Amino acid sequence: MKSELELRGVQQRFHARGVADGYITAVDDVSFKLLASPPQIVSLVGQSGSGKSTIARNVLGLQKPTAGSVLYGGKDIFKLNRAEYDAYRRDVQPVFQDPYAIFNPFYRVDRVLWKAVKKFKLASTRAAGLQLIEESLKAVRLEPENVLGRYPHQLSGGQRQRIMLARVHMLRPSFIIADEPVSMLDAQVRKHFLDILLDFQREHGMTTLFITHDLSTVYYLGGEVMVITKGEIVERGSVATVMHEPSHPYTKLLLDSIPQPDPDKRWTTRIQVDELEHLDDNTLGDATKPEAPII
Amino acid sequence: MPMRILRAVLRTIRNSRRLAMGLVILGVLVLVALFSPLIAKAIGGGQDPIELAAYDKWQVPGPSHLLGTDQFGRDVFAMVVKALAVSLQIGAIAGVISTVVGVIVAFVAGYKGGWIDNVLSTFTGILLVIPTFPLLIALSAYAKNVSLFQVGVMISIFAWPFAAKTIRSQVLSLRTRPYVDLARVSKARDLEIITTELLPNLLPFIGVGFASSALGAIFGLVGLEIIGLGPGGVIDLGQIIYSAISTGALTLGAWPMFVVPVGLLTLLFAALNMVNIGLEEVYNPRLRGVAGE
Amino acid sequence: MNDVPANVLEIKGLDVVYSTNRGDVQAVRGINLDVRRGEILGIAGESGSGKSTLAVALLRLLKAPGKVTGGSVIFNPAGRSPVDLLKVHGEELRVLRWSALSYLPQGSMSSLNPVMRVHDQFKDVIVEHAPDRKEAVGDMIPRLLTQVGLEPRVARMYPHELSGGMKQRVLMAIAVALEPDLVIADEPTTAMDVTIQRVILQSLADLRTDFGVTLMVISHDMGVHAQLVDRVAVMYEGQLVEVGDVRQVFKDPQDPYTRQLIESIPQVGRRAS
Amino acid sequence: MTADAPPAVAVDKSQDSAPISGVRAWLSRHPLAAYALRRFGLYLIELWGALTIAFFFFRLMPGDPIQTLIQTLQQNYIYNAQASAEIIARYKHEFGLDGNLLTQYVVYMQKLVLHGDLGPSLINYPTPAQTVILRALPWTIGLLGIASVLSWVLGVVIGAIAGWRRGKLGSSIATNLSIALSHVPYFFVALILVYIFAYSMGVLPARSAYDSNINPGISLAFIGSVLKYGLLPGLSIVIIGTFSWILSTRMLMVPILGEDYLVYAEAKGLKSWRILTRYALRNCYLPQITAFGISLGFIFNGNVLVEQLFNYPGLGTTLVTAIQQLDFNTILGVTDMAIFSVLTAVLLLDLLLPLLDPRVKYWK
Amino acid sequence: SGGGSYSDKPANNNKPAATKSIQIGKANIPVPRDQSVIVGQVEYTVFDSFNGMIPNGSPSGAGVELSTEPLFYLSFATGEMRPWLATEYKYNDDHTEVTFKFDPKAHWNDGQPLGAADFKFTVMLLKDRPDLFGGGGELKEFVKSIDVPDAQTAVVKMTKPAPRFHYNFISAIAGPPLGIMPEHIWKSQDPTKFKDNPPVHSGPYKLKQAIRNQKMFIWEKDPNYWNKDKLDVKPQYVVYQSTSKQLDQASLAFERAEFDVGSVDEQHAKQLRNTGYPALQTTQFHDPNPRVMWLNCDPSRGVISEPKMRWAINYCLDREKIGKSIWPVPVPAAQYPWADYKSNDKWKNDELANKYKFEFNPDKATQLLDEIAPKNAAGKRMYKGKEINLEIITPSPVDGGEYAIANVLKTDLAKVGVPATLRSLAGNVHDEKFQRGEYDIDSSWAGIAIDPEQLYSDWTSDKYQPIGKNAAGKNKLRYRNPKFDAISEKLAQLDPESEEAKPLLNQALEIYFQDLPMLSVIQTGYPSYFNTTFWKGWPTDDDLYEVPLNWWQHFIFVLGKIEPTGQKGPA
Ligand SMILES: Nc1ncnc2c1ncn2[C@@H]1O[C@H](COP(=O)(O)OP(=O)(O)OP(=O)(O)O)[C@@H](O)[C@H]1O
Ligand SMILES: Nc1ncnc2c1ncn2[C@@H]1O[C@H](COP(=O)(O)OP(=O)(O)OP(=O)(O)O)[C@@H](O)[C@H]1O
Ligand SMILES: [Mg+2]
Ligand SMILES: [Mg+2]
Ligand code: NI
Repeated sequence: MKSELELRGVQQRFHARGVADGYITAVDDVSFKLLASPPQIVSLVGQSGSGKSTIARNVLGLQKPTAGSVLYGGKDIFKLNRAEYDAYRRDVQPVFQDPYAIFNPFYRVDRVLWKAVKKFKLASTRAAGLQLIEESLKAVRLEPENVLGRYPHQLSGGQRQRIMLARVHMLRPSFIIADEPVSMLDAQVRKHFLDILLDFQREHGMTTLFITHDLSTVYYLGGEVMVITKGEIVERGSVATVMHEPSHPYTKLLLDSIPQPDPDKRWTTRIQVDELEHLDDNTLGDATKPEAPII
Repeated sequence: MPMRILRAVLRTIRNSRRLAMGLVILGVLVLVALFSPLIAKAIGGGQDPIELAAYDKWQVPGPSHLLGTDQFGRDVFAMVVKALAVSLQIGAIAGVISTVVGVIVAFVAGYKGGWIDNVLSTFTGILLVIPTFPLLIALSAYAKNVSLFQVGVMISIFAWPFAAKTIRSQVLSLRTRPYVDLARVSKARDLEIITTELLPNLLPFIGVGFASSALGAIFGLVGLEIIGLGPGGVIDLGQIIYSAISTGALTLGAWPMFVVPVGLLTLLFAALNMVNIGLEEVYNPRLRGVAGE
Repeated sequence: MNDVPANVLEIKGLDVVYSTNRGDVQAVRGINLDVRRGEILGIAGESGSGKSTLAVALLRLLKAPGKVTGGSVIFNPAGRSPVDLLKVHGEELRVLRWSALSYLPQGSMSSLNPVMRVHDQFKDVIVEHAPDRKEAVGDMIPRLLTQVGLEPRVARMYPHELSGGMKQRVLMAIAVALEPDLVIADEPTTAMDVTIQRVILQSLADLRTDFGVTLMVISHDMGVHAQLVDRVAVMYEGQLVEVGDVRQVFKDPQDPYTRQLIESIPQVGRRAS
Repeated sequence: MTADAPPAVAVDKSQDSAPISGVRAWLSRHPLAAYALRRFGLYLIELWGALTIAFFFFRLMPGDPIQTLIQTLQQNYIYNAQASAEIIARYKHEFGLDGNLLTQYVVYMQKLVLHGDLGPSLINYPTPAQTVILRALPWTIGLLGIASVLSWVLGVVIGAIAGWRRGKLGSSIATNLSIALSHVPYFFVALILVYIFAYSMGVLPARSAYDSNINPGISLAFIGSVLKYGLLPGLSIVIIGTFSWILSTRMLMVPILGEDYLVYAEAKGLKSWRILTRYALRNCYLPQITAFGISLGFIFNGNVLVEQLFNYPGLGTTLVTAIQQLDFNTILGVTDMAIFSVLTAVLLLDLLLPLLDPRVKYWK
Repeated sequence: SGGGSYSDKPANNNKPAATKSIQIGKANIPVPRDQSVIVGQVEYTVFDSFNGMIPNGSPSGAGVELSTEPLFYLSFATGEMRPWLATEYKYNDDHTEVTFKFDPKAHWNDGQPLGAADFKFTVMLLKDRPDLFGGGGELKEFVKSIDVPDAQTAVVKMTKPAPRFHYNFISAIAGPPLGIMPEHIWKSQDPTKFKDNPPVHSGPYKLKQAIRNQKMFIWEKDPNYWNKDKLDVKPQYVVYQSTSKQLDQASLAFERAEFDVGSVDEQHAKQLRNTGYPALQTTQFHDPNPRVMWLNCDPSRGVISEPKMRWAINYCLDREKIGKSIWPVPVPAAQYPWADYKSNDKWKNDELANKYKFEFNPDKATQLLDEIAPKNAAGKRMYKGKEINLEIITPSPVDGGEYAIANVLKTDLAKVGVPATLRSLAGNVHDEKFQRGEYDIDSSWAGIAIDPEQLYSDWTSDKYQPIGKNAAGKNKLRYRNPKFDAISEKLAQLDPESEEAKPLLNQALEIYFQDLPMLSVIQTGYPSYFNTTFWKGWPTDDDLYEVPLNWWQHFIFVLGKIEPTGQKGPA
């Protein structure tokens, strides 16, 4: 069975004293489905704090949702038997947001790769393992000799993030959960990175859940997109449709806020921060009023 | 893994002059302690130099007794050397036990969280505020025929909460690190995560816990001896100091009985502190290059 | 304005080196750059190209193991005689700071003292550099805050009570409190949501209009430069590869690296092939 | 003392979705009250736990206090005083030693909680232990309280400066001295001070708490005398205490120096002294306040031998005397007192902290 | 060996200048220094109560002794028995009745007369109150009734012969077992609650002040003292102060004449002497308790219950070394379990002592050991199939005298193949182990006796308790010997100095030497150190007119004999 990953009515609440009812709801009634085949790229966009990372953690089984369920191959991931659990772990792998904290500063970076080799029995001999690792590093355009044997602090952010990609390349999971993998990178490296992801989809048939707040990257990747705000998915569809005919005002705002790398296309409208903070359907109507009085 | 730790240690030492110096001093003290039986033998020249009435009492320092003799005619130099071994031993015993217990409790509490954490933290908090001195006496009066090891164990009972508290708060902050999540999705189990991901990063804190427990134990022992509940038949540095105090050695002019053990203990503290600070410097990137003076 | 030199800052042959235990890293090499009065100058370049190093060197905040090894930086504050920023020391430097040269730091999240109210963090620069205006503080702070789009009550808050965008704007208000000649802003919008980023960029543009300050804005995001600056300087491996009017640089990049940089920007409307 | 991290205010991740009652809603609307209430609850639990542990420890200690009485008596009169069954029964009851351990515990706690009664002291029979303790308490609070607060203040200030001016000679001296001396027990220093100031120079008294020519009371002469006599014991606590606070403050200070807000303050062109006091010091004294509460217990332990050395009429001397005579009720009473004081001090500091520290929402 | 001892004379001048001036320090007392004798001695805990019948009801060694008087004083220094409150005691022939005559001049320090009525009140009160300390016991056992024919005469009628009944009223050391209490004060009081503060006693001094925070008692001369003719004490005040446990401090205070009598040790005294300190006077005196080893004779303790084993231990005791190098001052070895006072010479028997000579002789010890506990193949001594290992305990702190003595024994025992553990135990932990018999050897002191039978009476089978049961006030040695029991029982009925008693005492002594339930080790030297800056005329080795110890009641006779030097105190 080529698997599928499904979120069904996932809700995640956090205990928070000092809030009116004692809880904040980070994710509310989110449902969607990721299919392993045909391989696809599904993007999840939303502003900071909208619940994107929480969904990623739910999908990865790092956090049990308060309500609803995450299903892998039709079964709740928190109720899998051993074999199913192994398959799930094998199939669903992350690329995390922060390329700095993802490495244990105590160890050399290759440990992450060797761990993957050992835990998932990718190679039977050391030599085979090394070959696999080098292959994967090359696939993400890293020179093995420049990375292997180094400590995390000796690598740049882009290099580190690519090591995570190499890990995924090696593991060939059906699903990559990539939580803002490019937010820390500059344009060139970012482009590289996105190309690698696209490559994974085409060459290795991996499905990616791509989480970001940056619509331009989403546009670059194409595929499907879901727009999330305040824990709820407010709009979904193919990138082309959503980008060209955004139906939700929030999507429109996001689109509008991308700084166009063209000095001739400067913003002509202004938005206000306090309006952003109370962003909902009512106020959003006039959030982008032209020539609104300066902040 | 051990190789890796060793390498990390070497790397660490290279990075801190203070750490290296602390380790050298510690090393010398440990060596002296290890060779103490031989040194004592050499001093005694066939006779046990710390047997009661081995020599005349209260001899001034001189060629035959480098640091003189005490009120029972024992060679003070031999006593100090032997006592150093005992003090280091008790420090090591209590340091190891309380660090191990403290680390385990801290990890269970910090990593598991929830009610386990609540219970363990409250218990730790409770033990932390009980003044240890009276309890130590009660305990050591209770255990019949205490040995050095048992005293070490007793002292550890009250030393571990301190280590546990410091380490727990570190575990709390470390366990939400992304690399822990990465380990989890790499199918690592809790125990493995604790030992391979968290533990190495806590080495400096464990070092601090170890050092303060060890120092606490060395002084706990002095306290016990002052009220006559120390382990039988051994002499430690604290006891020599105590006996210098109670016999009024200072006014007699028998300064070595006071100055030498106090000096050695101070050296020991300084070395342990240097190791601690060195470790912190090396492991806290922000302190790197900053703390060195 | 006639007697005021046209350039606020003239950087000549600036070299900065970091010494590490694996040899020296030359982070800034022989930079020559003029900052014109009243302009917004953008510094672009990929991560690690030396942008922040340049900024801290100008601000004289470079910490060991960094060291300026050569060059001069002539600063022409209005109403004062020109100084070489690299040669001033002690009290002279302290006086120059803020009233003539201020700084909008990268880490807005941690640049405000967490245990002081916003009000007090305003006040201490004023007390330090313009004691004669001490009485006016009460009026000044609300005015400055309103100007960056914040409510006056923000003055009574502690930093942790503010969102990232609000903090950044508080910093902006503090930066212009004494109407300095030059404000150096290091990555003022990195790690911010696109929507917030947009608001901040708008406010930055307003600073010039309202206070007439000269701005030097560092960012690796070409979009930011396109939206905000007048001129842009592109850095690559510590060197300046191109300086020019923002339109010229974007439309007709002279340096191959600049071209590469601009081409690799993902844009809505440009897809992976 | 090592630099303690401020108590990590754990993020509660429990996700129970129990219905919210009225009280809870009220509490979530008044977070400070909720925090205070929770903290107080914890205080009660810790107090109860510590008192209970202490009680059982001492009751499980071998040695019969009644036997101690007889021993004392024998020492006094040399001839064998026979302890009749009547004496034993009577004093067992008086000392709360009859019945099984659980009944003893219940009776003890009842008396303690309801009447603040610790039972009769053995060394001062029939004076109740609480009277003995209360008599000694002012001296200890005076000596220990002033000395530990003083050493905290000095240590934090010097430590902050040492961190601030790192690399300078004075700072190196302070740091290295602290490294060497911060764990030295108080009584070492006490001995050396006595040797210098009392023996060799003869300028300060080596024993007792005041000049017996002066009648205790609120008079200038008496207070002067108390200060003079308290100088040496106080100083020995202050010196070592200061060193350990210097060390831990400096360790806290150094990372603060790398903080962005200090760089920013420097860029603002503020005077160095102002940066130190308003930016650096303000950020590192808060964790030290928490550490201060915890350290009180340790100071108490260390103080015992100092008081003993100076024959100071405080709790430490009372404790040592009680221990030597195995005066159960007094030892337990002093222990209880120490537990109570340390816990209460920590509670007060913790309740104070949210008011001083705007950063952390303790109640979140 | 090395360069000599710390307290040696300075090498360059052989004769220290005896004129070295004294730097007088300011004693922390609230009375004029030149009118006061300051005693620096022990730690006090009780300050507001003087009722000796309740636990810690009264401080001891704090000068209460100066305000309390016995019926008779027995001076161990001179062997003299001095009638005091009573003028005489007289037994009837079968020792079932004893008559005390009181001094008609005697009165309490509140002016009320002191006599037979107070005596009767005290004895009758205690006889029926076993819940009071000093109550019950011998009084209950012996006293039937007391007649008071006149104010000065008390006739005690007894239930059975008790030739030692008057011992209860003799102050031989620190105080008599029973002190007389004033009836007019106590009769309306509850003796378990009453504090008797300020104490109504008799005696040349009255309590002026007890300062808790200074740990100090100030006693003032009673102008109306009843026995001024016989005893006129010179100091107006006697101050009892607790001194530092640190000898550094104590010896410095002594050097500055901050106290007149008390805590210095021999080493510092020697140093003072050798540096020419002019005001130190040392008076040698032996404690009535020799240091001894108690040996546990219970068979269940194994090898230690064998007399041969006890003799082997005896041969391992190097008394000479201990006396010379271990005890702080050089002291003679002890062979009898009592002090070497002249007055005790009458109990000695040199013939027996020679027959059972105590000597340090490891070879003889080895020989005896080989008989009872031969070594096994592994070189370990075995007794009844078990490896032997002795448990030595002592109440003395580590490095205290008794501990050190036991340590020497332990080392020498190890050399003949007897391993032992040595533990110093805190006060009552020690007592409990000791009284329950959970030890093999206990290194402490003998317990004092006016005559040997007083000692022997605790070693009889009827006072035996099995191991684990508390033998407080009973046979802690767990020694059982029917022959010895019979002798002791007979002795108990006899005046010890009578002719019938003599052979019995010899027989008992021989059994003691054969069985050695207790090993006397050394005589206990306790020199007294006096400062002659303010007061002169202290007892000396040459003129030991009275026991020099300041915590004995006899100290009032010293206070009656000394004279002020005229030295003025510091401003
Ligand atoms: N462990 C937690 N405990 C309490 N609240 C949490 C926790 N994790 C997340 N939250 C809250 O849930 C909400 C959603 O957080 P989440 O991290 O999913 O946002 P995000 O969309 O990933 O934001 P960003 O773009 O900044 O990464 C936030 O309000 C956050 O404060
Ligand atoms: N403290 C330091 N020690 C050694 N090298 C340093 C140090 N700080 C910076 N560098 C090096 O100097 C170079 C320039 O760094 P700088 O921080 O100026 O880059 P940047 O352009 O600001 O990059 P970013 O966009 O990531 O902020 C980099 O190669 C960096 O590795
Ligand atoms: Mg996120
Ligand atoms: Mg930068
Ligand atoms: Ni510490």
